[in-house]
Amino acid sequence: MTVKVHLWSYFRELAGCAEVEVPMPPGSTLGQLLDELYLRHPSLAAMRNSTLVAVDVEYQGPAYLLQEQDEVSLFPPVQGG
Amino acid sequence: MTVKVHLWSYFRELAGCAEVEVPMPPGSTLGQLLDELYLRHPSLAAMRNSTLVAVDVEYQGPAYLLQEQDEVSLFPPVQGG
Amino acid sequence: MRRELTLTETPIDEATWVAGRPWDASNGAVVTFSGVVRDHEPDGGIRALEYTAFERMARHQFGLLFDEAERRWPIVSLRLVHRLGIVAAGETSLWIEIVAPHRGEALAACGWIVEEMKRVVPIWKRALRTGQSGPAH
Amino acid sequence: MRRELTLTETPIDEATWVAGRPWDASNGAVVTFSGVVRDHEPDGGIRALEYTAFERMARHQFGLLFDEAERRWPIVSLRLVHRLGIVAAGETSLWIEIVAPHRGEALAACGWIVEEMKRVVPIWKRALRTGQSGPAH
Repeated sequence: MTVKVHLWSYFRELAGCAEVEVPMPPGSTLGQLLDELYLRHPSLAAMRNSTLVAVDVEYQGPAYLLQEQDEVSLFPPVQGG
Repeated sequence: MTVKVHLWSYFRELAGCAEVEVPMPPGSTLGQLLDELYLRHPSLAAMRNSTLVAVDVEYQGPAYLLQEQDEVSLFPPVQGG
Repeated sequence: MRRELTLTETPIDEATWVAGRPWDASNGAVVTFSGVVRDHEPDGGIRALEYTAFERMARHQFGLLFDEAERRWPIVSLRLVHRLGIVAAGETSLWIEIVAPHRGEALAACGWIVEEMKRVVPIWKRALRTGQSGPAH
Repeated sequence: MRRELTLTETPIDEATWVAGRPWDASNGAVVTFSGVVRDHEPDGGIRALEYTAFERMARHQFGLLFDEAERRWPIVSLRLVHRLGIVAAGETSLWIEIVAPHRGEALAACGWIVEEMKRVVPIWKRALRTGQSGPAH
Protein backbone atom coordinates (compact mmCIF):
# COMPACT_ATOMS: atom_id res chain seq x y z
CA MET A 1 0.00 0.00 0.00
CA THR A 2 1.01 3.63 -0.43
CA VAL A 3 0.77 5.85 2.64
CA LYS A 4 0.37 9.58 2.25
CA VAL A 5 2.39 11.60 4.78
CA HIS A 6 1.58 15.27 5.32
CA LEU A 7 4.23 17.57 6.77
CA TRP A 8 3.30 20.69 8.71
CA SER A 9 4.97 23.91 9.84
CA TYR A 10 8.72 24.07 9.27
CA PHE A 11 8.93 20.34 8.56
CA ARG A 12 7.88 21.34 5.03
CA GLU A 13 11.01 23.43 4.66
CA LEU A 14 13.21 20.75 6.20
CA ALA A 15 11.95 18.10 3.79
CA GLY A 16 11.49 20.45 0.85
CA CYS A 17 7.90 19.30 0.35
CA ALA A 18 4.48 19.31 2.04
CA GLU A 19 3.44 15.77 1.22
CA VAL A 20 5.33 12.51 0.71
CA GLU A 21 4.05 9.15 -0.51
CA VAL A 22 5.73 6.11 1.01
CA PRO A 23 5.12 2.58 -0.29
CA MET A 24 4.80 0.13 2.62
CA PRO A 25 4.01 -3.59 2.85
CA PRO A 26 0.50 -4.37 4.20
CA GLY A 27 0.55 -4.88 7.97
CA SER A 28 3.19 -2.21 8.58
CA THR A 29 3.14 -0.14 11.73
CA LEU A 30 3.43 3.62 12.06
CA GLY A 31 6.91 3.12 13.54
CA GLN A 32 8.01 1.20 10.44
CA LEU A 33 6.63 3.95 8.21
CA LEU A 34 8.65 6.55 10.12
CA ASP A 35 11.84 4.46 9.79
CA GLU A 36 11.30 4.31 6.04
CA LEU A 37 10.48 8.02 5.84
CA TYR A 38 13.59 9.00 7.81
CA LEU A 39 15.78 7.01 5.41
CA ARG A 40 14.38 9.08 2.57
CA HIS A 41 14.44 12.41 4.46
CA PRO A 42 17.35 12.48 6.92
CA SER A 43 16.61 16.15 7.68
CA LEU A 44 13.38 14.97 9.35
CA ALA A 45 15.19 12.19 11.24
CA ALA A 46 17.12 14.85 13.17
CA MET A 47 13.81 16.09 14.65
CA ARG A 48 12.62 12.59 15.52
CA ASN A 49 12.53 13.05 19.31
CA SER A 50 10.35 16.13 19.18
CA THR A 51 8.06 15.03 16.35
CA LEU A 52 4.31 14.61 16.86
CA VAL A 53 2.56 12.01 14.71
CA ALA A 54 -1.14 11.77 13.87
CA VAL A 55 -3.20 9.44 11.70
CA ASP A 56 -6.06 11.48 10.25
CA VAL A 57 -6.84 13.82 13.21
CA GLU A 58 -5.80 11.59 16.13
CA TYR A 59 -2.38 11.23 17.72
CA GLN A 60 -0.96 7.70 17.37
CA GLY A 61 2.10 5.88 18.67
CA PRO A 62 4.61 3.73 16.74
CA ALA A 63 2.66 0.49 17.37
CA TYR A 64 -0.36 1.74 15.42
CA LEU A 65 -1.16 -0.67 12.56
CA LEU A 66 -1.51 1.24 9.31
CA GLN A 67 -4.68 0.78 7.24
CA GLU A 68 -5.21 1.29 3.54
CA GLN A 69 -6.19 5.00 2.99
CA ASP A 70 -4.63 6.21 6.24
CA GLU A 71 -3.20 9.70 6.00
CA VAL A 72 -0.35 10.41 8.37
CA SER A 73 0.73 13.85 9.64
CA LEU A 74 4.12 14.78 11.07
CA PHE A 75 4.75 18.06 12.80
CA PRO A 76 6.93 19.82 15.35
CA PRO A 77 5.70 20.69 18.87
CA VAL A 78 2.58 22.83 18.71
CA GLN A 79 2.71 26.48 19.78
CA GLY A 80 -0.76 27.97 19.69
CA GLY A 81 -2.02 30.71 21.98
CA MET B 1 -11.86 59.33 77.13
CA THR B 2 -14.91 58.61 74.99
CA VAL B 3 -14.49 56.11 72.16
CA LYS B 4 -16.79 56.22 69.16
CA VAL B 5 -17.84 52.78 67.89
CA HIS B 6 -19.38 52.45 64.41
CA LEU B 7 -21.52 49.43 63.61
CA TRP B 8 -21.88 48.13 60.07
CA SER B 9 -24.22 45.85 58.13
CA TYR B 10 -26.77 43.98 60.23
CA PHE B 11 -24.95 44.84 63.46
CA ARG B 12 -26.88 48.13 63.23
CA GLU B 13 -30.17 46.25 63.43
CA LEU B 14 -28.93 44.01 66.22
CA ALA B 15 -27.86 46.96 68.35
CA GLY B 16 -30.64 49.28 67.20
CA CYS B 17 -28.15 52.00 66.30
CA ALA B 18 -25.29 52.78 63.91
CA GLU B 19 -22.95 54.44 66.37
CA VAL B 20 -22.28 54.04 70.08
CA GLU B 21 -20.10 56.17 72.37
CA VAL B 22 -18.35 54.30 75.15
CA PRO B 23 -16.50 56.10 77.98
CA MET B 24 -13.24 54.30 78.81
CA PRO B 25 -10.36 55.05 81.17
CA PRO B 26 -7.15 56.21 79.43
CA GLY B 27 -4.82 53.31 78.65
CA SER B 28 -7.65 50.92 77.84
CA THR B 29 -7.22 48.23 75.22
CA LEU B 30 -9.53 47.37 72.37
CA GLY B 31 -10.41 44.13 74.20
CA GLN B 32 -11.53 46.09 77.24
CA LEU B 33 -13.65 48.38 75.05
CA LEU B 34 -15.39 45.35 73.53
CA ASP B 35 -16.09 43.88 77.00
CA GLU B 36 -17.72 47.16 78.00
CA LEU B 37 -19.65 47.40 74.74
CA TYR B 38 -20.96 43.84 75.03
CA LEU B 39 -22.29 44.60 78.55
CA ARG B 40 -24.34 47.43 77.05
CA HIS B 41 -25.38 45.54 73.90
CA PRO B 42 -25.75 41.82 74.67
CA SER B 43 -27.20 41.27 71.17
CA LEU B 44 -23.73 42.08 69.79
CA ALA B 45 -22.01 39.83 72.32
CA ALA B 46 -23.75 36.83 70.75
CA MET B 47 -21.83 37.55 67.51
CA ARG B 48 -18.50 38.00 69.26
CA ASN B 49 -16.70 35.06 67.66
CA SER B 50 -17.46 36.16 64.12
CA THR B 51 -16.98 39.89 64.64
CA LEU B 52 -14.31 41.84 62.76
CA VAL B 53 -12.84 44.88 64.50
CA ALA B 54 -11.04 47.84 62.97
CA VAL B 55 -9.60 51.07 64.32
CA ASP B 56 -10.03 53.72 61.63
CA VAL B 57 -9.42 51.64 58.45
CA GLU B 58 -7.06 48.97 59.83
CA TYR B 59 -7.92 45.66 61.48
CA GLN B 60 -6.73 45.46 65.08
CA GLY B 61 -6.63 42.78 67.75
CA PRO B 62 -7.75 42.98 71.43
CA ALA B 63 -4.30 44.04 72.67
CA TYR B 64 -4.41 47.28 70.68
CA LEU B 65 -3.99 50.28 73.00
CA LEU B 66 -6.74 52.83 72.38
CA GLN B 67 -5.77 56.43 71.65
CA GLU B 68 -7.81 59.59 72.13
CA GLN B 69 -9.81 60.22 68.90
CA ASP B 70 -9.72 56.57 67.79
CA GLU B 71 -12.84 55.49 65.94
CA VAL B 72 -13.62 51.80 66.17
CA SER B 73 -15.67 49.77 63.69
CA LEU B 74 -17.41 46.46 64.36
CA PHE B 75 -18.88 44.34 61.61
CA PRO B 76 -19.85 40.81 60.63
CA PRO B 77 -17.78 38.73 58.16
CA VAL B 78 -17.42 40.53 54.85
CA GLN B 79 -19.19 39.23 51.75
CA GLY B 80 -18.17 41.24 48.72
CA GLY B 81 -17.91 39.93 45.19
CA MET C 1 1.71 48.59 38.33
CA ARG C 2 -1.17 50.62 36.93
CA ARG C 3 -4.17 50.32 39.28
CA GLU C 4 -7.76 51.48 39.16
CA LEU C 5 -10.46 50.88 41.78
CA THR C 6 -14.08 51.80 41.14
CA LEU C 7 -16.92 51.41 43.64
CA THR C 8 -20.11 52.35 41.88
CA GLU C 9 -23.89 52.19 42.00
CA THR C 10 -24.00 52.24 38.20
CA PRO C 11 -24.28 48.96 36.24
CA ILE C 12 -20.93 47.58 35.06
CA ASP C 13 -20.82 47.51 31.26
CA GLU C 14 -18.02 45.01 30.73
CA ALA C 15 -17.68 45.63 27.01
CA THR C 16 -17.00 49.32 27.72
CA TRP C 17 -14.39 48.43 30.33
CA VAL C 18 -12.74 46.00 27.92
CA ALA C 19 -12.71 48.58 25.13
CA GLY C 20 -11.01 51.04 27.51
CA ARG C 21 -8.16 48.71 28.41
CA PRO C 22 -4.93 50.61 28.96
CA TRP C 23 -2.78 48.79 26.45
CA ASP C 24 0.90 48.05 26.50
CA ALA C 25 2.07 45.75 23.75
CA SER C 26 4.91 44.38 25.82
CA ASN C 27 2.45 42.27 27.82
CA GLY C 28 1.12 38.90 26.88
CA ALA C 29 -1.81 37.95 29.12
CA VAL C 30 -5.09 39.49 30.20
CA VAL C 31 -7.41 37.68 32.61
CA THR C 32 -10.81 39.03 33.58
CA PHE C 33 -13.21 37.77 36.19
CA SER C 34 -16.87 38.76 36.40
CA GLY C 35 -18.98 37.86 39.37
CA VAL C 36 -22.62 37.81 38.37
CA VAL C 37 -25.58 37.80 40.77
CA ARG C 38 -27.20 34.37 40.58
CA ASP C 39 -30.98 34.12 40.45
CA HIS C 40 -30.99 31.41 43.08
CA GLU C 41 -29.07 30.28 46.15
CA PRO C 42 -29.38 26.92 47.89
CA ASP C 43 -32.07 28.40 50.14
CA GLY C 44 -34.29 30.03 47.50
CA GLY C 45 -34.82 32.42 44.60
CA ILE C 46 -33.04 35.77 44.45
CA ARG C 47 -34.19 38.83 42.54
CA ALA C 48 -31.29 41.05 43.58
CA LEU C 49 -28.50 41.54 46.09
CA GLU C 50 -28.07 44.77 47.98
CA TYR C 51 -24.41 45.62 48.60
CA THR C 52 -23.29 48.04 51.31
CA ALA C 53 -19.75 49.05 52.21
CA PHE C 54 -17.69 50.84 54.81
CA GLU C 55 -16.34 52.61 51.80
CA ARG C 56 -13.31 54.43 53.16
CA MET C 57 -12.00 51.24 54.76
CA ALA C 58 -12.91 49.20 51.67
CA ARG C 59 -10.77 51.49 49.49
CA HIS C 60 -7.91 51.25 51.97
CA GLN C 61 -8.10 47.46 52.20
CA PHE C 62 -8.29 47.09 48.42
CA GLY C 63 -5.17 49.28 48.29
CA LEU C 64 -3.33 46.94 50.67
CA LEU C 65 -4.38 43.93 48.55
CA PHE C 66 -3.17 45.63 45.39
CA ASP C 67 0.17 46.39 47.07
CA GLU C 68 0.55 42.76 48.07
CA ALA C 69 -0.50 41.49 44.62
CA GLU C 70 2.16 43.75 43.12
CA ARG C 71 4.78 42.25 45.42
CA ARG C 72 3.77 38.70 44.49
CA TRP C 73 3.35 38.95 40.71
CA PRO C 74 4.77 41.14 37.91
CA ILE C 75 1.38 42.72 37.24
CA VAL C 76 1.25 45.55 34.72
CA SER C 77 -2.33 46.67 35.24
CA LEU C 78 -5.05 45.80 37.73
CA ARG C 79 -8.55 47.23 37.37
CA LEU C 80 -11.33 46.32 39.79
CA VAL C 81 -14.93 47.49 39.75
CA HIS C 82 -17.41 46.62 42.51
CA ARG C 83 -21.10 47.52 42.44
CA LEU C 84 -22.76 48.94 45.54
CA GLY C 85 -26.50 49.30 46.17
CA ILE C 86 -29.05 47.00 44.55
CA VAL C 87 -27.72 44.66 41.86
CA ALA C 88 -30.34 42.61 40.01
CA ALA C 89 -29.90 38.89 39.31
CA GLY C 90 -27.97 38.51 36.05
CA GLU C 91 -26.02 41.73 36.57
CA THR C 92 -22.29 41.88 37.27
CA SER C 93 -21.44 42.82 40.85
CA LEU C 94 -17.65 42.51 40.48
CA TRP C 95 -15.34 42.87 37.50
CA ILE C 96 -11.57 42.41 37.69
CA GLU C 97 -8.99 42.68 34.93
CA ILE C 98 -5.36 41.75 35.34
CA VAL C 99 -2.70 42.34 32.69
CA ALA C 100 0.61 40.53 33.17
CA PRO C 101 3.43 39.19 31.04
CA HIS C 102 2.21 35.57 31.28
CA ARG C 103 -1.07 33.80 31.90
CA GLY C 104 -0.03 31.85 35.01
CA GLU C 105 0.69 35.09 36.88
CA ALA C 106 -2.52 36.73 35.71
CA LEU C 107 -4.71 33.73 36.63
CA ALA C 108 -3.07 33.28 40.03
CA ALA C 109 -3.32 36.97 40.89
CA CYS C 110 -6.96 37.08 39.81
CA GLY C 111 -7.98 34.14 42.01
CA TRP C 112 -5.98 35.51 44.93
CA ILE C 113 -7.52 38.99 44.75
CA VAL C 114 -11.08 37.64 44.84
CA GLU C 115 -10.31 35.26 47.70
CA GLU C 116 -8.59 37.89 49.83
CA MET C 117 -11.23 40.49 49.03
CA LYS C 118 -13.86 38.15 50.46
CA ARG C 119 -11.81 37.96 53.66
CA VAL C 120 -10.88 41.58 54.36
CA VAL C 121 -12.73 44.19 52.31
CA PRO C 122 -15.73 45.52 54.29
CA ILE C 123 -18.53 45.02 51.79
CA TRP C 124 -21.69 43.13 52.69
CA LYS C 125 -24.65 41.88 50.78
CA ARG C 126 -28.20 40.96 51.62
CA ALA C 127 -30.55 39.02 49.39
CA LEU C 128 -33.75 40.51 48.02
CA ARG C 129 -35.74 37.35 47.47
CA THR C 130 -38.27 36.60 44.79
CA GLY C 131 -41.84 37.13 45.99
CA GLN C 132 -40.64 39.48 48.70
CA SER C 133 -40.58 43.27 48.67
CA GLY C 134 -38.22 43.93 51.55
CA PRO C 135 -34.63 42.88 52.17
CA ALA C 136 -33.66 39.72 54.02
CA HIS C 137 -30.31 38.39 55.17
CA MET D 1 -22.29 22.90 28.01
CA ARG D 2 -22.63 25.53 25.32
CA ARG D 3 -19.47 25.62 23.17
CA GLU D 4 -18.21 27.80 20.37
CA LEU D 5 -14.89 27.50 18.54
CA THR D 6 -13.74 30.14 16.07
CA LEU D 7 -10.51 29.97 14.06
CA THR D 8 -10.23 33.21 12.15
CA GLU D 9 -7.90 35.47 10.20
CA THR D 10 -9.93 38.50 11.33
CA PRO D 11 -8.79 40.57 14.37
CA ILE D 12 -10.50 39.55 17.61
CA ASP D 13 -12.58 42.45 18.94
CA GLU D 14 -12.92 41.41 22.57
CA ALA D 15 -15.52 44.03 23.45
CA THR D 16 -17.79 42.64 20.73
CA TRP D 17 -17.32 39.10 21.98
CA VAL D 18 -18.06 40.21 25.55
CA ALA D 19 -21.19 42.08 24.44
CA GLY D 20 -22.39 38.91 22.69
CA ARG D 21 -22.08 36.69 25.76
CA PRO D 22 -24.79 34.04 25.86
CA TRP D 23 -26.22 34.90 29.24
CA ASP D 24 -27.86 32.66 31.78
CA ALA D 25 -28.59 34.33 35.10
CA SER D 26 -28.24 31.13 37.05
CA ASN D 27 -24.47 31.32 36.68
CA GLY D 28 -22.15 33.26 38.86
CA ALA D 29 -18.67 33.40 37.33
CA VAL D 30 -17.17 34.42 34.02
CA VAL D 31 -13.44 34.19 33.40
CA THR D 32 -11.80 35.38 30.21
CA PHE D 33 -8.23 34.99 29.05
CA SER D 34 -6.67 36.97 26.24
CA GLY D 35 -3.27 36.07 24.86
CA VAL D 36 -1.71 39.11 23.25
CA VAL D 37 1.28 39.09 20.91
CA ARG D 38 4.21 40.63 22.77
CA ASP D 39 6.45 43.10 20.97
CA HIS D 40 9.55 41.34 22.22
CA GLU D 41 10.83 37.93 23.19
CA PRO D 42 14.02 37.14 25.09
CA ASP D 43 15.87 36.93 21.77
CA GLY D 44 14.66 40.18 20.16
CA GLY D 45 11.94 42.49 18.92
CA ILE D 46 8.77 41.11 17.31
CA ARG D 47 6.50 42.95 14.92
CA ALA D 48 4.04 40.10 14.40
CA LEU D 49 3.51 36.36 14.73
CA GLU D 50 2.32 34.26 11.83
CA TYR D 51 0.03 31.42 12.94
CA THR D 52 -0.61 28.35 10.81
CA ALA D 53 -2.78 25.36 11.65
CA PHE D 54 -3.63 21.86 10.53
CA GLU D 55 -7.13 23.19 10.85
CA ARG D 56 -9.22 20.03 10.62
CA MET D 57 -7.15 18.33 13.31
CA ALA D 58 -7.06 21.53 15.39
CA ARG D 59 -10.87 21.62 15.44
CA HIS D 60 -11.01 17.94 16.39
CA GLN D 61 -8.44 18.32 19.18
CA PHE D 62 -10.17 21.42 20.55
CA GLY D 63 -13.36 19.36 20.56
CA LEU D 64 -11.67 16.62 22.63
CA LEU D 65 -10.38 19.24 25.08
CA PHE D 66 -13.84 20.76 25.41
CA ASP D 67 -15.29 17.29 26.07
CA GLU D 68 -12.73 16.70 28.80
CA ALA D 69 -13.23 20.16 30.32
CA GLU D 70 -16.95 19.45 30.48
CA ARG D 71 -16.27 16.18 32.32
CA ARG D 72 -14.02 17.91 34.85
CA TRP D 73 -15.98 21.10 35.63
CA PRO D 74 -19.65 22.17 35.57
CA ILE D 75 -19.04 24.62 32.73
CA VAL D 76 -22.08 26.34 31.27
CA SER D 77 -20.46 28.03 28.30
CA LEU D 78 -17.03 27.84 26.71
CA ARG D 79 -16.11 30.14 23.83
CA LEU D 80 -12.65 30.07 22.26
CA VAL D 81 -11.34 32.23 19.41
CA HIS D 82 -7.89 31.71 17.87
CA ARG D 83 -6.38 33.93 15.21
CA LEU D 84 -4.61 32.40 12.22
CA GLY D 85 -2.37 34.21 9.74
CA ILE D 86 -0.37 37.30 10.64
CA VAL D 87 -1.15 38.82 14.07
CA ALA D 88 0.61 42.11 14.84
CA ALA D 89 2.27 42.80 18.20
CA GLY D 90 -0.36 44.16 20.58
CA GLU D 91 -3.18 42.19 18.95
CA THR D 92 -5.02 39.32 20.61
CA SER D 93 -4.14 35.90 19.21
CA LEU D 94 -6.32 33.87 21.59
CA TRP D 95 -9.47 34.73 23.51
CA ILE D 96 -11.23 32.30 25.84
CA GLU D 97 -14.37 32.81 27.90
CA ILE D 98 -15.64 30.34 30.46
CA VAL D 99 -18.96 30.70 32.28
CA ALA D 100 -19.47 28.48 35.33
CA PRO D 101 -21.39 28.55 38.59
CA HIS D 102 -18.33 29.52 40.66
CA ARG D 103 -15.03 31.26 40.08
CA GLY D 104 -12.75 28.38 41.16
CA GLU D 105 -14.13 26.15 38.44
CA ALA D 106 -13.95 28.86 35.79
CA LEU D 107 -10.37 29.83 36.66
CA ALA D 108 -9.18 26.23 36.81
CA ALA D 109 -10.85 25.31 33.52
CA CYS D 110 -9.42 28.38 31.81
CA GLY D 111 -5.84 27.62 32.87
CA TRP D 112 -6.24 23.97 31.93
CA ILE D 113 -7.60 24.69 28.45
CA VAL D 114 -4.68 26.97 27.55
CA GLU D 115 -2.13 24.54 28.92
CA GLU D 116 -3.58 21.52 27.10
CA MET D 117 -4.10 23.49 23.92
CA LYS D 118 -0.38 24.26 23.85
CA ARG D 119 0.29 20.54 24.10
CA VAL D 120 -2.08 19.00 21.56
CA VAL D 121 -3.73 21.46 19.18
CA PRO D 122 -1.77 21.63 15.89
CA ILE D 123 -1.23 25.37 15.58
CA TRP D 124 2.24 26.83 15.06
CA LYS D 125 3.67 30.30 15.05
CA ARG D 126 6.71 31.96 13.60
CA ALA D 127 8.03 35.36 14.55
CA LEU D 128 8.23 38.24 12.09
CA ARG D 129 10.99 40.25 13.69
CA THR D 130 11.44 43.99 13.73
CA GLY D 131 13.82 45.23 11.03
CA GLN D 132 13.18 42.10 8.97
CA SER D 133 10.83 41.67 6.08
CA GLY D 134 10.65 37.89 5.92
CA PRO D 135 9.56 35.29 8.48
CA ALA D 136 11.98 33.62 10.88
CA HIS D 137 11.55 30.83 13.42
